[in-house]
Parts: sequence; structure tokens; C-alpha cells
Amino acid sequence: MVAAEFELSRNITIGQYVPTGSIIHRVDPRIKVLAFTIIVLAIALNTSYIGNAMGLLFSIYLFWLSKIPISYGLSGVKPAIPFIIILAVLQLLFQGSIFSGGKTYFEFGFILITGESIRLVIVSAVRFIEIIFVSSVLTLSTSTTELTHAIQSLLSPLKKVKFPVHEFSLVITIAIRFVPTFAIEMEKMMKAQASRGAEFGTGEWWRIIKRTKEMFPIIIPLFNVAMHRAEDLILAMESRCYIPGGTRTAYTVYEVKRKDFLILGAGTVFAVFLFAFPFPI
Amino acid sequence: MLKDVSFSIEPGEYVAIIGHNGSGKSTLSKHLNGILTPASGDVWVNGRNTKESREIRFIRQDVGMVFQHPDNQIVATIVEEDVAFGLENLGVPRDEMKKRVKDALETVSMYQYRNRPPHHLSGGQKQRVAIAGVLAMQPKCIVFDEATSMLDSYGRQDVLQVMREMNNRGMTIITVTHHMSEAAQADRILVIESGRIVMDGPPREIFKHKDRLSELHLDVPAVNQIATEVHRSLEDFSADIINEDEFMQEIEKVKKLVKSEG
Amino acid sequence: MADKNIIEVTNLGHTYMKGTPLEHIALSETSIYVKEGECVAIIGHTGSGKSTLIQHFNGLMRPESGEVIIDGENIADKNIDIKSLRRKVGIVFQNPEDQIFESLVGDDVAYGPFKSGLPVKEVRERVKWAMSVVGLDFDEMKDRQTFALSGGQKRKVALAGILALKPKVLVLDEPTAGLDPKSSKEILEKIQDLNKKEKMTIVFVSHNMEEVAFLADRIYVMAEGTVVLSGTPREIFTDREKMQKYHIGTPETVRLLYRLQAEGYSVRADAFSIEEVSKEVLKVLSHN
Amino acid sequence: MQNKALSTKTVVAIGIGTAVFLILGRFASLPSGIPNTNIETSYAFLALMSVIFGPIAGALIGFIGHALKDAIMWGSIWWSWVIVSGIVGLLMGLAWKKINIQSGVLGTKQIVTFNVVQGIAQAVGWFLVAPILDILIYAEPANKVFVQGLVAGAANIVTVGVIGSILLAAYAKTRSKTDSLDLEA
Ligand SMILES: Nc1ncnc2c1ncn2[C@@H]1O[C@H](COP(=O)(O)OP(=O)(O)OP(=O)(O)O)[C@@H](O)[C@H]1O
Ligand SMILES: Nc1ncnc2c1ncn2[C@@H]1O[C@H](COP(=O)(O)OP(=O)(O)OP(=O)(O)O)[C@@H](O)[C@H]1O
Ligand SMILES: [Mg+2]
Ligand SMILES: [Mg+2]
Repeated sequence: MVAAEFELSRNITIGQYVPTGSIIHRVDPRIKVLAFTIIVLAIALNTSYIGNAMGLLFSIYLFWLSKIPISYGLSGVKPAIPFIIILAVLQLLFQGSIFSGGKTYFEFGFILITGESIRLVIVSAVRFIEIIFVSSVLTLSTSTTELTHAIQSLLSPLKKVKFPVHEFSLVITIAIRFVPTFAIEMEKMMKAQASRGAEFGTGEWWRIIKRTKEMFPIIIPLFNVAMHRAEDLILAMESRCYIPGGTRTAYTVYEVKRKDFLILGAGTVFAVFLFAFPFPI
Repeated sequence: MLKDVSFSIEPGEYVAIIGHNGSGKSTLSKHLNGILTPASGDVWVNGRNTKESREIRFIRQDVGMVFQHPDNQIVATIVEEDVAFGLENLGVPRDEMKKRVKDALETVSMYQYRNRPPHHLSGGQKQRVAIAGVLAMQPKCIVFDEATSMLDSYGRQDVLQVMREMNNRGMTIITVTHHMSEAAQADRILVIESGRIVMDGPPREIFKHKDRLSELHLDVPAVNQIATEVHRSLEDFSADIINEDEFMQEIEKVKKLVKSEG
Repeated sequence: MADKNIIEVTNLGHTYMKGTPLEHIALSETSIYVKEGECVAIIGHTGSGKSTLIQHFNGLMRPESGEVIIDGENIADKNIDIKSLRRKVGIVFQNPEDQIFESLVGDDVAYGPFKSGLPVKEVRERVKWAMSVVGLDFDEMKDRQTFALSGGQKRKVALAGILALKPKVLVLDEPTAGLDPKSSKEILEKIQDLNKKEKMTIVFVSHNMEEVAFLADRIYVMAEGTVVLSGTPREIFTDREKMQKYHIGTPETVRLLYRLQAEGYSVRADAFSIEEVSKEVLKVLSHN
Repeated sequence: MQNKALSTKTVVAIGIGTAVFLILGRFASLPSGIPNTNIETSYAFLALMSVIFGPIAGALIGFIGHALKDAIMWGSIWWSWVIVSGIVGLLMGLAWKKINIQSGVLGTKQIVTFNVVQGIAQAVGWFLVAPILDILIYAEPANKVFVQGLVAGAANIVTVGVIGSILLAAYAKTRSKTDSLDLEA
């Protein structure tokens, strides 16, 4: 077992906020989430070569605008590469018979590789990368706190149907708040048990029960610690007058400026264009 | 868990509660802001009974609590929003909130950290944030339940200093502690043993009963132990010393005495 | 035996999250040694790198730069038997009671020995021994439910869990943090017994200076990832300037002596037990 | 419960539960030998939380926890499986009333109930809903998603069966305070 295995990243924040103060960073978080969602949708629905090339360029442009080095985006893509490759191979092998069309390049049994299926492979791989890029820009340029505020505010119309918006966003806040805490806790637990001779992830993979049992010394204590922390937190919240379902005021309030609407507008126009324009290829 | 407990605390008092593990200190403190309500008897806070569920919000506004683990009291993902959490619950308007958050963070010298996430702070800093969260609600009284026990000596000194300062400003302070020198700073000590208050009085009185305290698995401050030791060889030196300042004064006094005699 | 270094750390360095914007140098150019049978304290301000340092002693962390030699073995060596190293150096982490996972006390203490593949009889012997060392009665306590124990008892169980591995070196991170005075005292006395009677080498990290003064033969003071001061408790606690500079607390007893010195009395500041300090005070009072 | 807001306890349990679910998913999953399919210990934890706090908590922990985990690991969210995690949490929570873990009683009957419910819940989730959503949302090849669902589901059912049952037993013990207190004396 290598020592580095014990070092869990205790700074897990969504996408690791990189504060550069760029124009993208300064957009109202609600608007940003909306605009990016629309763009991601448009990219996801786009199946043409040209459209995807434009999407790719656009996502790179977003990195430039946000002044975040593109290496951050690439490091988001890296762990997904095996996944993309497997997906591509499977699509190449099996998809031809469903989306037939174009020239047939290869045929053997049920394996059918056609122009259409090759296009599908390329387009979905590129699309995957575009989506990761675009979502990275969003998460790298928006702090988790801002994201939570955005979610809360975008969900607030649901109050009308009695959806507990406040509680929902409080849940997300607490979750995000405690993720690094439990990363540290888990790291400590792994080290403590390893000091007592525990080993993790050893043994043959088919001995699934044995490998599962190896996790007890971590999971049981982690669960106990979580319960204790939860009890403490309940006390601390109630002591500070948290009353379920009570009306609360908000400390952080965002005001949408005209610039924000312009950005939303531009994003929407681009998305509609990607989606609706009849690209030749 | 508590039996037959009766006492009252005056505004502006500084009270320490001591007792060994499991003696009921935390249980008692949780009754003080209505987190627990008595099975028999009543707890009155500033004229309000903790059993009245309509009053609970006002009681908790008056009596804030700070707990042992600094990490488990912070709700929000950045410091200033956490300090505002209680104010949001109280429905304080936004401008007022901004001001109070700033004041509270300045009181505990954490204003410059207002935009930090809590996991980038040390234990002592987190505990000060937790205190700021309570201070912002402008309570009349704060209960500290072993609030310094997870901190290193510097973190502890920081928190103690905040406690003293708040007390000087007129706030009532109740602190549960295992550190006798910390308890010695209070105006009054309550000693708890299996859910009963077995001693109640100013530190000087309490620390006179060394044997009783050691029966209760408690101790006296080191300064007091030294004074006792000195007293054994030199009767003029008082054994009733409970803090360093007194100790120094006693030395001056005894020296003069020795001089005039010799 | 007294001259053999069981732990030898030379110019050790470690950087967390290397290559990210959050890069943090936790250790640099740190050198320490621990002799067999010694009891060494590591103290220092929060975040000074104490925990990072001790994790190198049983190979939880491998040296990034510098060298760590444990009982003659270099832990940077890829072929080192890490399991036997972990048995040799037992680390008790901060709040070790959190790591208890079996529902019965005896089972939890036995986890380590079982993992090292000992026969049942031997495991039983060791559990019995370890529990008696920390002052838990084997027959009475082995079938108790772990969750129903008090904080102090849980910590003893966790300590026994490491002792059952019969380590040559016992490393403790803040062994008494959060315990009441009675439980702390009990744990400290057990540690002292282990050192004095069982001749176990002890390294411990602490913020409590009374405890350091009570236990340690020698102290290392860390600040900003490196050792800035070392020596016997007497040497360290008398260096008032440095203590303040590196944010190290002083035992209450020593603080009183400092006050006396500040008033112009000539007292030794290298005394820290109640008796010694009283003697100094008496000296002040009798001299004129 | 219908009209009342979630209690502080539920809000905190879901929030903390989500964080733990995420951490276990991120750091305590073991490769099963099949690409992109791991032994996910996090679902054992999810099962326990669902049984303790009910279907709503289960659904939210699964849904939010998985969504945040994806966001942290990949920067984007694989919605089909996120929805499945929510559904699995919800379905496992249906055993909540039947098992009534707070009573501290945990016999063979409760363990069997737990495993039957978790087995069905996960079978529905992984064998059925996950592949269908994958095909609908991402137009993934059918054979692949069904194979993946089958393997993931089977591994998860075993994991939850082993770890979940033990966790459940451990938790139940801490609830039966009555006899433990006189031991403490
Ligand atoms: N939730 C609970 N259920 C049952 N018993 C409890 C509970 N909480 C506390 N007790 C018991 O009540 C008694 C008093 O506990 P309390 O936490 O008030 O002690 P304490 O003086 O604060 O101890 P410490 O110094 O360890 O904080 C103990 O015997 C404890 O076991
Ligand atoms: N896994 C990690 N990832 C990133 N930073 C870390 C990690 N572990 C420790 N650090 C940082 O490295 C520094 C040294 O940490 P370490 O835990 O060794 O300090 P310490 O002296 O033990 O402090 P304390 O007295 O608070 O326990 C600290 O600033 C800490 O925040
Ligand atoms: Mg307590
Ligand atoms: Mg440390």
C-alpha cells in the first residue's frame, strides 16, 4: 500500500473555486446557473459536427473570459477519459444497427459500423468534453456559497406548492459545509486503523464479502462520528433560534443588474442558435 | 439526571460550573436555554418559564450557548454567513444584520477572516466564530459548555479573554470547565455531583475544601497548591490564594512582615 | 542500549497538496532523534506540523525529502515490511476513541493482534495484558458494550488496542485532550508506567505543558514546520523569550516563577513541580 | 408530518448524511473488477439512514449526495444515476415503519425485512430504472447499460446486505439504552 493513498483531498469544494474576479465571476449566480444550464442543454441536444465544433470553441472562449487556465478544465476531463473511451468503443460496436445510415464501413455479425455510428461516436465524445468544460467554468467561477444561494433562489417559486425551499437549501449548505470535515475524519480513520494493521482494497476482487468486511473499521466509526456531530449541530442550531418552518430573513441578497440580463440573453441566443440552426454536417 | 437543583444567577454574574465527567453539568446547562425542559420543577429565564413553548425563542435569544467542539457548531460554508445564521432565524432586517455581524466578528478579532470557509480555520479560530454567532444575537447571558477543552493553550487564552471582556461589558457568563484555574476567575462556583449541586460559593470558599474536592475527582488551582505548600512551612503565608495576582501581593505582604519582625 | 537511536529523522520535508494553489509546506528540514527507552515530547503551536511529523514514524507517510530511519530501517525503502513497521511503532491518534468499531471491548482490543495473524491464544494473552496495563479489568470489561463506556474508558480501550500490538515505540497525539482531570491523570500515569516499567519508548504530542513537564525527558519545539528548539524540560521552560515567540504555553507553576523574576527576585525558573516552586518561594521570603 | 416543515433533526440528518454519503462514495468505493463499476459502501450507509429517518430523508440523501459527488468528481452531473440513487433511498426508506429501529429491538425478522426491502429497492433501481433512464436521457447503447446496471446492482445488494445489516445491528444497540445504563455504574 502506498502512503499517498491516505491523503484524501480535504479541500473538496465543487470544482475548486478559482477566484480571478473576471466578468464571469461577477455575474449574478442565479443568472449564471440559468445561462449555463441553457447552454449545456443546447450542447447536449446538438448532433452536428459544425455545431459541436462551435460548442467546443465557445467553451474554450468561456475559459478565456473567466481568466481561468484551461488546464483546470482539462484536469476535469482526465478522469473521464477511460469512461469516454469505453463509451466510444461500445457505441462503435453496437450502435450501428440502431442508428444505421451513411456508408457501411464494417460488418460482422451484429457489429455494424456505419458513417452514422462513427459520427455518433465522435460527436458524443466531443460533446462530453464540452459539457465538462462548460460546467467546470460554472463551478470554478462560482463559490459553493453562491451556488447554494442560486439554487435556493431558483427553487423559490416552488414555495407556492409547499416545497420546503429553505430547508432544502439548508440541507445543501450543511452538506457542503461538512464534506471537508468528513474527508478529514475519514482520512484520520483510515490512518488510525492502518496503524492497527488494517488493510484496504487488498485481496481478490471476487471475494466481495471479504473486501466489504474490510471497510467495517472505517464505516462504523464514521457513522458514529456523523451521529455525534449531527446531535451537536442540532443543539447549536436550536440554541441559535432555528425554528423549522419559521420565517427567516436573508443575510446575502443578490440584485440582478442589466449586465446580468445581457449575459443571460447572449447565452440564450447562442443556445437557440446551436439547437435550431440546420448545420450542413 | 438532575435532582433537586435550585439556584439563581444574577445579571452580570460570572459563574463557573465544575464536576467530574457525567456529573450532569451539560444536562444542567441545557436547561438554561430550554433545550431540555425539567421533568419536575421550573426554570425561569429573565421572567420566562422554559416550559412555555411560545417563550422559547425569546429565552434562546437571551441565553446563548457555546459548546465543546468548535467544528460542530458552524452551520454555514463561510464565516460571516454563519455568524448571521442566528440573526436570520430571528428575522433581523438586513442592514441591522450587516452591522451586528461586523461588530460580533470584530469583538472576537475575526473580521478579517469573514470570507473564509470554516475548514480553513484553526480550532481556536472556529470557536471564536461560534462565539461571534452567539454574540451577534445580543444575548444577556452566554453559557460556555467546556468551550475551551478542545483548544491549545493559546486558543484557550483567546476564548477566556473574550469571556472576560463580555463579562466586563455587563453580560452574564456561565462556564462549564475542567480547568480549576479557569474556574478561579469566576465570581462564583457551582460544584455538581450526580445531578445535585453540592457546593456553591465564591472560588475562595470552594477551594478551601481540598479534601472534599478531591473526593469529587476535582482539584484546586496550582497557585493554590503552592500557597498551601508554602503555608505549611511558613504560617504567615496565607493558604487561601487562588490566583497569581493574589500570590504576588501575598509575597509582598509577608516579606514586609518578615522584615519588620526581623 | 541507552545510546541507540530508535527514531532518527534527518532534514524531513513534506508539502500538502503539492502543485495546487492550496499548496502548503507542513514540514521542512526537520531533524529529530529519539533514543531507545526515552520519553520525548513534541510541542508547538497549532498547525506547526507535529501530526505530520509523527505520521512518518510508522510509514503512514513516506518522506518526500530527507530521511526517516526507524530502528535501523529506512522507511523510504520500497521493500520495507510495512506491517511489521506498524507493529513496531504504534500510533495512538487524537481522540482515538472514535476509531472503536467492534461492539465489545475485548473484540476491539483484539483487532490489531488478529490482523497480524497471531493464534487465538496469543491474542487473548495480549488483550489481557494490554487491558491490564491501561487499568481495565479483563474479566469485568472484555464483554462490555463499547458504546456505553465513558469518554475516559473509551480512550483506555483505544490505547489498549494499540498496546496489544506490543510496539517498541508508542506514539501518542494529544493523549489527554478533552478528558477530565481524573481521567487525564490516570492516562498519564499509565503512559509513565509503560515508559519506566515496560521500558517502552514514548513520543507524544501535547498542548498541555503540565503534562509535558510531568512526563518528558526531552522536548522538541516545532514552529512553522520545523524544529526550532530542543532540550530537557528545564532548559526549554526557562527560555521565556523563545516560549513566547513560538506561542508555547507555560505550566502554571513556571508562570508564577516568571512573575517573581519580573519583580526582581532571583529565583530559578527551571523548577516546575509544586514542591520545587514552593521551595523557591520560601527562599524568596526568607532571604532579605 | 404532512403540512409541517421538516424538523431540525431531519434537516441536520439529511445534511450530514449527504456529506457522509458523498465522502464514502468518493473515497470508500472499491473496484469490483469490472470497469466503471465499484463496490459502493455508500449505499450501505444510505440504507441505514433511510431506515432510521424514513423515505424522504433517504430520497434526499441519495439524490443530493450523488449529484454533489458527481459535481465534485466530474464537474458535471450524470442525472440518470442520480435519480436512481434518490429512488433507491426512497424505496429503502419504506422499511422505516416496519423495522422501527428506534425501539432498539432488532431480531431476525427485522434483518430479513431490511434485506428484502433493500434487495427489491436496489433491484428496481439498478436493474430497471437506471438502464431505462440512461437510454432515455443519454441514448446509451441498451446492452451496455443493462449489463452495467446488473453488475452494479448485484454488487450493491451484497454490500448493503453485509455492511448495512451490521450497521443496523450496531445502531439498534445504541438505542436500547435501558440495560446499558446499569452496566455503566
Ligand atoms: N441522551 C442521554 N441518554 C441517557 N443518559 C444520558 C444522556 N445524556 C447524558 N446522559 C447521562 O446523564 C449523566 C450526566 O451527563 P452530562 O452530559 O450532563 O454530564 P457532564 O457533567 O456534562 O459530563 P462531561 O464532563 O463528560 O461533559 C451521565 O451519567 C450521562 O451518562
Ligand atoms: N491532509 C492535509 N491536506 C492539506 N493540508 C494539511 C493536511 N494535513 C495537515 N495539513 C496542514 O499542514 C499543517 C500542519 O498540520 P499538522 O496537522 O501536522 O499540525 P499540528 O502541529 O499537528 O497541529 P495541531 O496542533 O492543530 O494538531 C497545517 O497547516 C494543516 O492545516
Ligand atoms: Mg458535558
Ligand atoms: Mg495535530
